[in-house]
Amino acid sequence: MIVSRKPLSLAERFYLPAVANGFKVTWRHFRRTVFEGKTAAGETAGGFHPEVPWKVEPGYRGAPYLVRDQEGHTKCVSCQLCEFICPPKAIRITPPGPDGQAADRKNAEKMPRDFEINMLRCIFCGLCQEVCPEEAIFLQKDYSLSGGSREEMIYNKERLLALGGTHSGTQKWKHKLEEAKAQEAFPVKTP
Amino acid sequence: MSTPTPFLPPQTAPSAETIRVKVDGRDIDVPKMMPDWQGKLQPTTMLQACQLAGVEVPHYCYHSKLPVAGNCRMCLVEFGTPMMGPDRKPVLNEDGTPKIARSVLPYEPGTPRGAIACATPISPGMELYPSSAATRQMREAVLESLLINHPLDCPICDQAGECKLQEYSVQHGQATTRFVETKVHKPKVVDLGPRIVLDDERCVLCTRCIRFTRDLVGDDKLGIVNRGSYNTIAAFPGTRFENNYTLNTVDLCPVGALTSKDFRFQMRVWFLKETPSICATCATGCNVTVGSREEVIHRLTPRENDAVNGHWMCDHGRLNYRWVGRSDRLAEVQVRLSSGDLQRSSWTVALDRVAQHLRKATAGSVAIIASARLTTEELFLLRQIGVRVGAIMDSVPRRGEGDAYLVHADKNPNMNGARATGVVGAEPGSQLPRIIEGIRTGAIRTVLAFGEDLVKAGCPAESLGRLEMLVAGDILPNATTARAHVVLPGCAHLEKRGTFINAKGRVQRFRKAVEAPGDARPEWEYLLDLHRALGGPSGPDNIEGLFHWMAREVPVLAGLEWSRLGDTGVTVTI
Amino acid sequence: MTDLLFIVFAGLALLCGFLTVANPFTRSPVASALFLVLTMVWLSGLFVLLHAFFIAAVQILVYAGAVMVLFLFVIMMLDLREEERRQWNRFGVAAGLIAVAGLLGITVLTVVRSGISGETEATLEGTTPLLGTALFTQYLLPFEIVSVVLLVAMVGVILLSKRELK
Amino acid sequence: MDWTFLIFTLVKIAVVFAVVMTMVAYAVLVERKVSAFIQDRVGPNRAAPFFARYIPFLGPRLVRWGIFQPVADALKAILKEDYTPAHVRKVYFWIAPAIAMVPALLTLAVIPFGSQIGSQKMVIADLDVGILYTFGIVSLGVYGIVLAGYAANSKYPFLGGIRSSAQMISYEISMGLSVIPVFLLVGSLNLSDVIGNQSGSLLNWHVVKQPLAFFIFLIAAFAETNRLPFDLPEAETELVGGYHTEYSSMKFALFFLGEYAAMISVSAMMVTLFLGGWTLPFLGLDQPAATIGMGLVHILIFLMKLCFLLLIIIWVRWMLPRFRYDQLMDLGWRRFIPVALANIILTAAVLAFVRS
Repeated sequence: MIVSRKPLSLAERFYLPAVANGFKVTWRHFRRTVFEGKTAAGETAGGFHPEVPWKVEPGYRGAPYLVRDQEGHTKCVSCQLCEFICPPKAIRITPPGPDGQAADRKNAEKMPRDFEINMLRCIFCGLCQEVCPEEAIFLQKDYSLSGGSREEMIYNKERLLALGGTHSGTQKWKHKLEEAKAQEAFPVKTP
Repeated sequence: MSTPTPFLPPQTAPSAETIRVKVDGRDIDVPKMMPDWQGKLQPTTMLQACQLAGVEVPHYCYHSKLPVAGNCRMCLVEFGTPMMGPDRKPVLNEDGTPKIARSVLPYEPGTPRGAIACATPISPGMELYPSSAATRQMREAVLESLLINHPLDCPICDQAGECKLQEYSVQHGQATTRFVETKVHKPKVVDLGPRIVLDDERCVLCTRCIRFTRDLVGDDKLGIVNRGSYNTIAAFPGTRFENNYTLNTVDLCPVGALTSKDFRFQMRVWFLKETPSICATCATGCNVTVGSREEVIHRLTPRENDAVNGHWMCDHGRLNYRWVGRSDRLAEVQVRLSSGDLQRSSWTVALDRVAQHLRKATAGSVAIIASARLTTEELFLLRQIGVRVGAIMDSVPRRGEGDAYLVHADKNPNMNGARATGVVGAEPGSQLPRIIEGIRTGAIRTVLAFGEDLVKAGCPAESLGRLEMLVAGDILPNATTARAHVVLPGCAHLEKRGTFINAKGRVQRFRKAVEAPGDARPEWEYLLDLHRALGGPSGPDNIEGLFHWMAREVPVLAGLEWSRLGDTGVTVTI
Repeated sequence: MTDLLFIVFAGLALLCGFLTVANPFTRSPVASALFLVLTMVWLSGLFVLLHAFFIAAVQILVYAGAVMVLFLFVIMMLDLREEERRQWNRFGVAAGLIAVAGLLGITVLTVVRSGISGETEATLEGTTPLLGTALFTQYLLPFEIVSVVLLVAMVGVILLSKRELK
Repeated sequence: MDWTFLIFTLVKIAVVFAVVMTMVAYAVLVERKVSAFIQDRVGPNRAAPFFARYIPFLGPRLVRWGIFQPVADALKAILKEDYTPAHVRKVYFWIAPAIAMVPALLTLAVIPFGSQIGSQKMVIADLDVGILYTFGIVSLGVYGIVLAGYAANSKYPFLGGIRSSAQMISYEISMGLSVIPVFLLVGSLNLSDVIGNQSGSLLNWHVVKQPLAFFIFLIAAFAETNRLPFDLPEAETELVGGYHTEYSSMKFALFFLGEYAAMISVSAMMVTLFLGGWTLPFLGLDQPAATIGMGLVHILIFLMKLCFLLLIIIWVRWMLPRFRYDQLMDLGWRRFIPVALANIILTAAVLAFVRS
């Protein structure tokens, strides 16, 4: 359906009502701030950022970090799906390769040799968290990231794991191992 | 290779006689007989008919170049045959068309009964329903039972991204499992042989690997042990799976059970850029697909070409790619100063120096060693330069062991190209002793060595030092580049475009998969510059133009066009 | 003081004019256009020395401020590389020399024949009201003719820039 | 040469320059504060030198008002890395910021910012063609932006440069046409005469006599200074900063200062042409000052009027959204030029009628 536009009056063609309305709105806010002392931050948080820490709401998408499982092992298995999905290509995973270091928990065959996130590139979209099949990466609450150089803002695996903390999710590989051990049909080899 | 091996069955034409069948309601005439994996004519199967009709039938165990086993049941298709009356005449519908009896379970006439399309021959008037609801339901059921014991570990499985089980699960599978019992856990990370790792949990027991190594390679090492749910692929006790063709089973494996130790956990397949190319390890010239990411080559896989390598390639050629990314690659143009040191220079300076020297050189005092690892175009250009400066030319032959399948005894990928362009005579290497003698006595004062180490070819190292000018165009440093006056860094064939002519005279082109390091340029580019600097015609600037120029000049290649070579090449008579 | 300023302005105007047509450092048309702007600025300085303030201001306002901006505008839109690559054209050089020589001849001839000497004072004194009066009384016809010519040019441009005529 | 004339002129130049630069710095602060207030924020209230806290009572307030912010801004601009991208055309890239800055300052030379102190008229150069000089200089201001756009040698700056040249040329015409009626009334191009003509009564102010001309001039002034709603050459949201995308540090600051200096000079023009300059129609403030004190009061009056106009320009930036390019051109060529022309003809006709 085509909605035909309302023809503009002469005053409207010179933008006069728009100017008047604009002045009304801006004046209202100006008056409220200057004469009544009301500000957006003051109304909602009761103060301003450095003194009154900003309250991070649940669901906020801060910096993505890697998490460990309850036993302190790396959850990431280097599937590189997050690297694939990352729109600004901020994630870079170095796979372990055939003779790389084995995973630090039993039964999972691999973990990344290195896992880098370039926080300068990251746009905090959360697609890595969404795509991760292992629940190994989460957007956490850090909203204030800064560094002295570009290199410093590329977080490596150790740093991401240290910042990420522990996640209390299912331990898929551990359960599989226990299941396999219970069967005894084949000798269970743990890499 | 004169005798056909199981690898390259004779390319039999399908029979001229056709049968009319219906696929998804469309009439199609298919040949009555089609060649099987050995090239023998066999009755056409339902799967072949569907393929000819352009309808995909999912399958795991069937492979066009392997004996039919019919054990995965994934290709089940509902079908119907014309109904026969008691008088042995077809029963007709009211409109005169033959009445079709859908196949049903004999004891349960309401339930459709499928047939495995890979092993069921068609008959005249047959109707196939590869897209019907019943067919779909059969596939779902088969897939569900295949997945009963399959671990859902796609994130760590190297096959993810090119896994048939994954693909068909997406198309035909269910979102959740109904299987509530404990899965059977089978051995993981089984070391089958020097290049293969097996994960039995992921195996769907299609037996493609067993059939390949037993029936094609003739190295019967794999089998199935245990019963029922515990069926497991294994190497026979006390043996290892280690012939030269084992890695083909990794390609054959429709799931991630067999993985290559070389490529294992190296890179996810969806990141790989695939470039059609050619293996340059021997004169067979197997067609390959190069998988690379960000200028790093991660694997080679065979590319189908029934005239050269079928679906297969040897393990040795497949793993022969790491040298391309070596850190000691020649990446700088270098020119030797009067002080005797090699110094980094530019292409213009270096080529100028070579051209100036060649212009002054007298005929007969120049020798060109052109490796048969260069492309045909480069050999052609070297030949042009050689004729212009009156050089003695030859190439270095490389003989090794061949086998009855794909490995050729000639280890140069392009000796036939050298023959065609006239760089070598009928007997490659016949001029070499003369050249070496010339270098030793001082009759030859200028040597251009492209892609070959003269010291390895038999020339004493100290006599090279007496040369007025030694130009070495190579990829990796060697004794010759260490003594050269001008070092020109070149490209591996995976870093440039060009053609090879294989042992059977097939002209095959390859494309550029990765960038060359540093200053390295494709040889044909700088040889064109050098040829121009020596007074040659301005000529073409691109590989297509160069190829067409060569095709005009070289009688063997007469009439060929770059674009007509396609990805599988054209055979010429050398 | 005035003489000194005259030498400075005239010298700079000549230098910039030279750099406009034959810049030894660059052949970029943008540089040429900018030096032409500078030439005009120095020229307006000369006008000021002649007490012709109105002409001086208009010189900058119209030529430097408007016309040359449009020139620059067009030059930036063109492929400058091609211009930089262009070689000397014998015909162009000859034609240019002839044109310059002709203009120079006419100018010298006019100045000589007008009988103006260094002692002559400006008759209009350059003030705006006097200039206006002169333009609208004594020189009304040429003034109107020029404005008609400009109008015709404008109409012509509009006509030419239309893709198709209906 | 008259040495006293030279010395007094140099002193006037120095004082005007110092005052204008200070005003530029604090105009930026006002801009930030006003925008903050309009958007329910508080604006800069933290930058403080170490001694601020030792000043009783006033210290914390000065900090809260952001009085020291311009100092911090200036330090930041100077200390930032002055980066020249590899792909730019270097010579143009370096001279463009200077060219953008200079015309705005040159314009101030002919503005009578006060009556007189002693025997000195409070104007740097009392030209007979004052207004023409102003327009001539203002028209050169576009070169800075065009060159900046061209020098950057990348897409966004180039688009910004092209836009600005088209925009400034277009609005220069309506701006020039809009003031002609004023000079028809005055009968002289000298800006001191324009002020003299407005003395006596509030009704003599040209803003009352020629409201249409004032209106057009005001809007054209927005376009000439690249201020919202006509900041298409910069257009942060679509051209990521336009012509100064590739600039950093002090070079960027020069563009920034140039923009605010242009705002000040164009406001000064409006005060002179339409708001009676340094006069006020009571207490005898409309006659040239006899004492030094009165002379200073005149300068103060001028500055107050100037600040009022500056505030309007700043306020409008946070009030109206950016125009589309075709709307801008449409407004300039199809609305303001005809209206300005009609205004000229009308004024001339009325004047001819009255005088005859």
